[in-house]
Parts: sequence; structure tokens; C-alpha cells
Amino acid sequence: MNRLRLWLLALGGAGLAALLVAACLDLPGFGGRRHPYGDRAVHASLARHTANTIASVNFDQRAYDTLGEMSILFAAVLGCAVLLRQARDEHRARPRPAEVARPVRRYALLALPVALVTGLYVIAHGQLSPGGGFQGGVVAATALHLLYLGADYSALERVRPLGVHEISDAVAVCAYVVLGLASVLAGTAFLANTLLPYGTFNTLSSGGSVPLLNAAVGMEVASAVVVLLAHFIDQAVEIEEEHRS
Amino acid sequence: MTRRTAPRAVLLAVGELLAWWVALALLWLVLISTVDTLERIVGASCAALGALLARMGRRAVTWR
Amino acid sequence: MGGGDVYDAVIVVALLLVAASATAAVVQRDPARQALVLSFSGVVLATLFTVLQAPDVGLSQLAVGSALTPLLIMLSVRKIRRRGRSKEDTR
Amino acid sequence: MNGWILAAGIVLGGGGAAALWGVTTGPPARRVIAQNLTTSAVCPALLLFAQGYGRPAYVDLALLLALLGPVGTLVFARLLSGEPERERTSAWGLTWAAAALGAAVVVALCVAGGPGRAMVKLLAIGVLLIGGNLIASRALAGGFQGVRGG
Repeated sequence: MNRLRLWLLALGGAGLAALLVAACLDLPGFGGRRHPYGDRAVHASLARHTANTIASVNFDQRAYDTLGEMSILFAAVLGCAVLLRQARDEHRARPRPAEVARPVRRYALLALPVALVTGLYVIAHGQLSPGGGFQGGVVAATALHLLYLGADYSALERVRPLGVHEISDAVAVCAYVVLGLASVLAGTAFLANTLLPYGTFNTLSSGGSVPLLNAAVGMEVASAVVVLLAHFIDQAVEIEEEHRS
Repeated sequence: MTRRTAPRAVLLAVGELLAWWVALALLWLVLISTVDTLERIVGASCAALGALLARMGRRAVTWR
Repeated sequence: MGGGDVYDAVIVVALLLVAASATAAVVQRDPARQALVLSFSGVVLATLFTVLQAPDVGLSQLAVGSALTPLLIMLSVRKIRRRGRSKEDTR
Repeated sequence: MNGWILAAGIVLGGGGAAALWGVTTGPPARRVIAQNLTTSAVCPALLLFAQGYGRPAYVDLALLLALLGPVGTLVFARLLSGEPERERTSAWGLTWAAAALGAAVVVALCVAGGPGRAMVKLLAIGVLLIGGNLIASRALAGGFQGVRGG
């Protein structure tokens, strides 16, 4: 049976390889001068005073796709929360507090605020320098878990109220949609960047609604990752099955 | 006048928060490229958030 | 080595490292050790994106691949190992 | 002939190949040390790229790696400590060499960049990188005694 599967894989792989080679033969040269999409994206981004074209594409020209990406993350974390919840035949065993070397604990307590401020910096400057809501949100969420690495899980639970993060996750998604609806109410298209003034180039207030959408996505990603990790750590550290004797 | 709201404890708490706030505000100023009023406002609020989290983290670890 | 070749040479170095680390990740069977190789290949992949002038994507790869993915994998490995150990106790 | 890009390529190639060999072979304790050294090899390379390409915005990548690299190693040090054999191979020589490399690159870039906020940012990244790596190797050398509950 295994041999048949290998043959099937080989056949499929050969077909895919042939198609890929055929497609690559008439690709435009690597690093050529002609970029029709790039030129238009950069032109639209500069017209709306957004220094980072990727942020302009993400949150202005294709903001609707980012709404899709955000709801994918929201649904994924929701799925994890449902799957990893504590079942009936499981009980929570409080783990013994772990002893961690003093310098490691001091580093965790020191790096915790620095990582949070760096995450917020990456979110806030999404439309100026590389970064944005997604990257900064993940950094801010990872910063919180330095407490789990530097001390133990009970310390993390004291600092991170899970209910607040679940609510802020939902609020952030709604904020993104409401920002989109605002432009519909004003008579233009959904998520169109025509309401707010574009501000002066390369400053924090430039780009119209791009920084606001960036902040909403940043908040959503940060709380979604915290909720996701909370359920993973619960399962790995606290929840244990009843021992059927 | 419980132990936590004794003037000395409040002073210590405010001192710690202020120290963290100043350090994180400086870090923000170092990170950004152009400095203007809006950057300072956003930086000050992010530094305040960081200082709050730093204090909560320290108390969560030392509280046994 | 001409002036412009350095830029291409660096792209080749990054590509080779990504290819080697990805193969090593696939070959490795133990999930805990695979997480280590994945963490390494994430960092090298972020460097490849930087070299190809895509810093946003590189930043995303760094943010997710350096601390979040290893944490998720290692927590799952610990959960499976703990369940395995409790099964042996009860048998 | 862009010297910065050449230096970055050498640091990336050399450090990356050594770290890859370290991560894929040998006992788990040594693999985690190799993972720790990956951060201290690739972060200076990213700094050199930022200088070589003339884009100060790329420094944020090195900042993020200097901040999250040690966190990743702490994750492995914490959750991998369940391994049966417990011999502690802590390669302090390698760690100090990597720290020296990071320091040298940061100093060279500061000299090239000249005084200013960018230099302070570089120094901050250098401190984060070297401090983080020393703490991570300290954690690997027995920072988590008997972490069963986690």
C-alpha cells in the first residue's frame, strides 16, 4: 500500500515540477525595471502620504483583505479555545512554583517592559518604517510571557486577566469594522481612506486611517496571541486527566 | 492605614512607576527617528503602560 | 568579485542557508529537536527576506518564528510527554 | 565594492553555517547553545546589512532579533529541561566570542555612523543583544533546576 502512495506522490510531483518549469520559463527577468503593480501601489501610497507602501497596501488599498486575515486569526484562536478547554474528566492541578536562577528572573523583569514598549513602537510606526499591527502585536504578546519564562505560570496569571484579553480581542475586531463602516456612513466605499486628512508625510499622523487600522489590528493580534498561549499553557502545565484506576 | 496605603509605600510605588516611566520614555525617544509633539504624546502613554506592566510584573513575581 | 556581485553573493549565501536549514528541519524526526532547527531556519529566512529588500515580511518572520512558534511546539511536546508518562503510571 | 555587505555576508555565512551544524548534530544541551549563538551571529549581520544598504529602517529588524532571540532560547531552556541526561555543557568560551563579535560590529557601526540618536539606538541594541545572550547561556548552564511543574 505504501508503495502505491509513493508512486502517486511521484506522479503528482513530476506533473507539478513540469508545470512549474514551464511557468518559470516565461517569467519576467529577475530584478528587471518593469513593475506595473509596484509603480501603481507606490504612487497611490505616496498620494496618501503613507511612507511605508506595504502598510498602505495592507491597510488602505487592500484593507478588505486585511479584514479577512484578521477574522482568520480570530476564528483560529476561537477554535483553539474551544478545542483546548478543560473537559469534564480533567482537573486543574496547581503546578509547584518553579525555582529560576536570579539573573534570569531579573532579565525577564527588565525585558518585560522594554519588549512591550518596542512592540507598541512597531505598531505605532507601522505606516512609517517596516512593521505594523501584526508584527508589533506579536511582540507585545510575547513580552507578557517573559513572566512565565522568568518566573512561573501563577505569576503570569496574576498579571494577565484572561477575560480582559478575550474582550479586547473582540473589541479590536469590531473597531476595525466600525472604522470601515464610518467611511460608508460618510458616503464613500467600505474601508476607503477618504475621511481623515492625510497629514504631513513621514509623521505619526500621516496616512489618514492607516494608523488607526494599524492600531486596531495590533490590539487584536496581541490579545489573540495572549488568549492562544493561555490555552496552550493551561493544557501543558495545569490541566491533567483523571487517573482511571 | 493598612500596610499598602501607608504614605511611605505610596511614595515608593509612585517613585518606582516614575523611574520606569522616565526610562521607557527615553527608550521611546531613542527608537523613533523624527521627534514631534504627537510622537512625544504617544511615547509618554506607551511608557506609562510599560511602567505599569513593569510594576505589576515585579509584584506578581515577588508576591508569594 | 566585482562591485555588484556582493549583493548577489549575499542572496546566494542566504538562499543556501535557508535551503539547508529547511532540509534539516524536514529530516529531523523528534519534534523537540525539530523546533530548534525551525527556530534557526526562521531567523535565516528573515535574513533572506531582508536581503531581498522585504523588511516587513522579515520582521513578521522574526516576531513569530523566534519566540512564539518554539513556545507553541514545546508546550505541545510537554503536554504529549506528560500524558505519555501518566499513562505508564496507571498501567 | 560595498564592504559592509561583504562583512555581513561573511558573518552570516560563517556564523550561520556553524550554528546550523551545531543545531542539527550533537546532544540536545549543545543544540540549544547553538540556537542561542544563532542570535548573536545573525543580529550583527542584520546591523551590517542596515548600514550596507543605507536604510536605517532595517535596524528595527536587528532590534527585534536582539530582543526576542534570548526569549526563544529561554523557552527551550525552560521546556527542554525534561531531557533525561543532565550533563551541563555550557560553552562559555563560544558565548564570550559571540559577545565580542557583537560588540565589535556595534562599535564599528557607531564609528561609521557618527554621534547622534542612531548611535544611541545601536548601543541599545548592542546592550540588549549581549545581555540577552549572556543571560540565555546562564539559563542554559543550569538556570532551571528541577522545573517539573513548569
